[in-house]
Amino acid sequence: MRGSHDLGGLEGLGPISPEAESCEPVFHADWEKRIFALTLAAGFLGQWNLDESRHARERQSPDDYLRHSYYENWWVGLKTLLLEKGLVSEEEFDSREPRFQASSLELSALQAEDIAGIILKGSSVEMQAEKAPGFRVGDQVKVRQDITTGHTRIPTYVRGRVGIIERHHGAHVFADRNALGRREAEHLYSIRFLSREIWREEPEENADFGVRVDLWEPHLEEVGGVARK
Amino acid sequence: MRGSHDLGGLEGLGPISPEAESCEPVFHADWEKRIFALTLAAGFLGQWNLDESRHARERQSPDDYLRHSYYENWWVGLKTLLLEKGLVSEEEFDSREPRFQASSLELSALQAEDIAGIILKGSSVEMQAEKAPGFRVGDQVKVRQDITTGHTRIPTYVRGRVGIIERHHGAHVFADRNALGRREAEHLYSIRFLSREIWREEPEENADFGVRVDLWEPHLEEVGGVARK
Amino acid sequence: MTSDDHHSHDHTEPPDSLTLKVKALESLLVEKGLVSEETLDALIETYEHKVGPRNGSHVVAKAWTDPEFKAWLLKDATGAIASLGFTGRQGEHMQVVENTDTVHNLVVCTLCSCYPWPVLGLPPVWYKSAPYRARAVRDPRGVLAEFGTQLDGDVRIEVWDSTAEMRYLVLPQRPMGTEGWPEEKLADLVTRNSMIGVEKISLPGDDPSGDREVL
Amino acid sequence: MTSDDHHSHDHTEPPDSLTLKVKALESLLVEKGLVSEETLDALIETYEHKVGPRNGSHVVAKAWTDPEFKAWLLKDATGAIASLGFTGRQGEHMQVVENTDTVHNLVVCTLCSCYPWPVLGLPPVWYKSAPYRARAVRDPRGVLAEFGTQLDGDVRIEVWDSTAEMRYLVLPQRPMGTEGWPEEKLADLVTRNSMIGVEKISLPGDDPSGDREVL
Repeated sequence: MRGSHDLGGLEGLGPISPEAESCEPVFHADWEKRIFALTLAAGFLGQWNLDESRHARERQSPDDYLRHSYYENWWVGLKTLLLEKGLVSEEEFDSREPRFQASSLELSALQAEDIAGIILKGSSVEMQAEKAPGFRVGDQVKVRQDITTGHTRIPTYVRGRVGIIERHHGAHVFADRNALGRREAEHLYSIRFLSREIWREEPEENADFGVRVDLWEPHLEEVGGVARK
Repeated sequence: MRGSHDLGGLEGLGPISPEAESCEPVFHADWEKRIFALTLAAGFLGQWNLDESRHARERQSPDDYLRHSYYENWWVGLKTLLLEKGLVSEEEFDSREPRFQASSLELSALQAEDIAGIILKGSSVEMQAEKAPGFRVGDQVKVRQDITTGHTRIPTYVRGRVGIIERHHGAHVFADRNALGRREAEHLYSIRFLSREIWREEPEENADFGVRVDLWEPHLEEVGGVARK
Repeated sequence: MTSDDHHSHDHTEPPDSLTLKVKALESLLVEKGLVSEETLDALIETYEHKVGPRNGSHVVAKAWTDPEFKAWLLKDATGAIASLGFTGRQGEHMQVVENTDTVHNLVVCTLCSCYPWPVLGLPPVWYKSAPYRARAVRDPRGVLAEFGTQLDGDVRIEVWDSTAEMRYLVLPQRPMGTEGWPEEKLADLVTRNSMIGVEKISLPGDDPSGDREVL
Repeated sequence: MTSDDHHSHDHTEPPDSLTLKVKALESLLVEKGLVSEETLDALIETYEHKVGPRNGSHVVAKAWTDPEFKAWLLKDATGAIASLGFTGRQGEHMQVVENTDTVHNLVVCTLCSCYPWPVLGLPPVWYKSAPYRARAVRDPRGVLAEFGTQLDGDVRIEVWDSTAEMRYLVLPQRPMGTEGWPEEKLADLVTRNSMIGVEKISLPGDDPSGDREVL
């Protein structure tokens, strides 16, 4: 999809203005804490995955996405998913009163004692791929230009660019299809691009830099042709 | 530049919700009329051209651009140019009192009696080009991927795409350089792209469509190579 | 998106402070001799009342009734339109694109709001809006549907994105059942939206959904 | 841009109504048995106080003092970091990238806010902000300058955009003058920002502008 979350190289945004590391709190308001924890806890219900969660934030109106603070965007994503997955109804949101119970959904809430075993353990997204990797370290690859309507992890700024595969990460869950609820493995690569290849401007002396992006095999094609399969 | 004015294909924006043609007024508020007229009249002073004016609107923060109404963006552009070109000082904006006179700038205001002769006559941007056109009608061309920091009239959605030249419009003022105050001629072409080439999705039956974009010769390269010169 | 998070994109009410700021700037520029009130008023009067889609309607009606003019219009729109007295800013380089039984044209400016002022006046809010600019080049059939316009499956859409100083005017199809109508009566039928390409022209009394062009 | 048109991007104060809405949703989800208050509190406690950049500092200090661990870390960061007990969400697949005299690494997530939680905790506001995400891949030297970080002309910047589930931790250069320091004392030197790559590590009392790494 083309959305305003895809920020690499966007201009006019002004200074970063970081808070000093020594003074910055983890959360800046109580509501941020609650949205953070609600999102994590609701995610545990297993009704959506991380890529669906990202897509739910990205799908909102581009000006809302840019105007909102970080946790406001989490709020939009959480609310969208709760509604779409039928965990909360519009009526419940409006009335703030429960109308149907989760028991009918056969879901159970994350318990505090599960945090160490679940959240602090994490869960790998590495999978067994049926196919052998189509590219090797050292291969030149070109990023596909396809702009599908769904979630994708190809940033616009590397589309059509040629880079070199530096590492094969193994096969990981393919985000673009995972966002559609399809858990499929694809080979994942770290690809290095030169800044002059991306931005096509002659760098000032010594000012060229490298950019690494992780992309899955369906994002890539051989230079001058289609992907090796 | 990568800015949020470059809207082709952006998703999540919701419905168009047009007002009915029979009911819609030309302006929706008095302040819109004044910004419109001020922008036209100030443009006549000759301190900037139309591409500089477009760039002044595009250079603002992407979320401001999307959040603002149309004439609010004109306001931002007008104010930016008045300040940058030294016609109005920050001090004058703040105090709302004139501090220096335009006579020192040797400028003269557009007069009402000039409207017919100037605004309603228009001024051509066609120029004599020194070089012969590098492409011919029927040529396949690829849109360059260069993302320079300045104003450009290449929409992101056709970057790297291949289309066919359908018409040579002659040589026109090249917008990308005109925005830098350099009035130079380049050959201008109408290029037709197929929707499946742009969006790389298989269209539903009969749903393919054509998109025409006008681009200047420096925007284009031969398919598989550099531009013919 | 959930309904209560979606703010209005109506966008016609600025902060009150902007109204005041615009007034202050106008006074400042007048005092500095850079603009004149009389000129500002005349510019507004020109584009609010004098230059508008009625001009385009005349161009279309003449093309429908005068084959020579139509041929000229399709070959050299700038010259043909100027011959009717319609010239000026944002209309210096015109091209007219003709709708037929197999092709439907749609005009947009994805980068800003380019629009043929001398024949259509200033663009409507929707033409300048982000949703129209974003979707016209991605999903033109969906855009047309929002205007109640249905095309037959074998009609190909051609979208014209005004990225340079060329300005595009759609020559809509003349409705059947208007044989022998005088030019002035035909001009009354021509809507602004049909000359942008989001609608087709129907006779009064026709199905306003536009899914049939004539009865 | 002109100053008074630029609205604040501070972005930490939502409309009051959102605070109320979040509370209402929390009550609703608790009543429906989908979340528990105790769990929410424990999650917040975990990421506010237990999991933070101190973990990463230990990883870095150990790598500085234990060559075998460093070799393991650069080869298999996930395993090496897990051996210190730092595992969990957003850290399942780790890669450590080492700064040297000729290479400086910088981590960003242009598409959202991917960040190695088990070693750095939750990301700071600036890391998640649009300006950082937009500029890190376009003008990394300008970004570093905003953090007061100057690199020698012959140091090449390598930017890591976290577009998949790989998470990146920068191994900063150990400051000179710290020979023989115990691991714990070294860990105190390691800042969060140095492990993202926007700063270098200097000894206390050094020039904080960072344009020389040590005196």
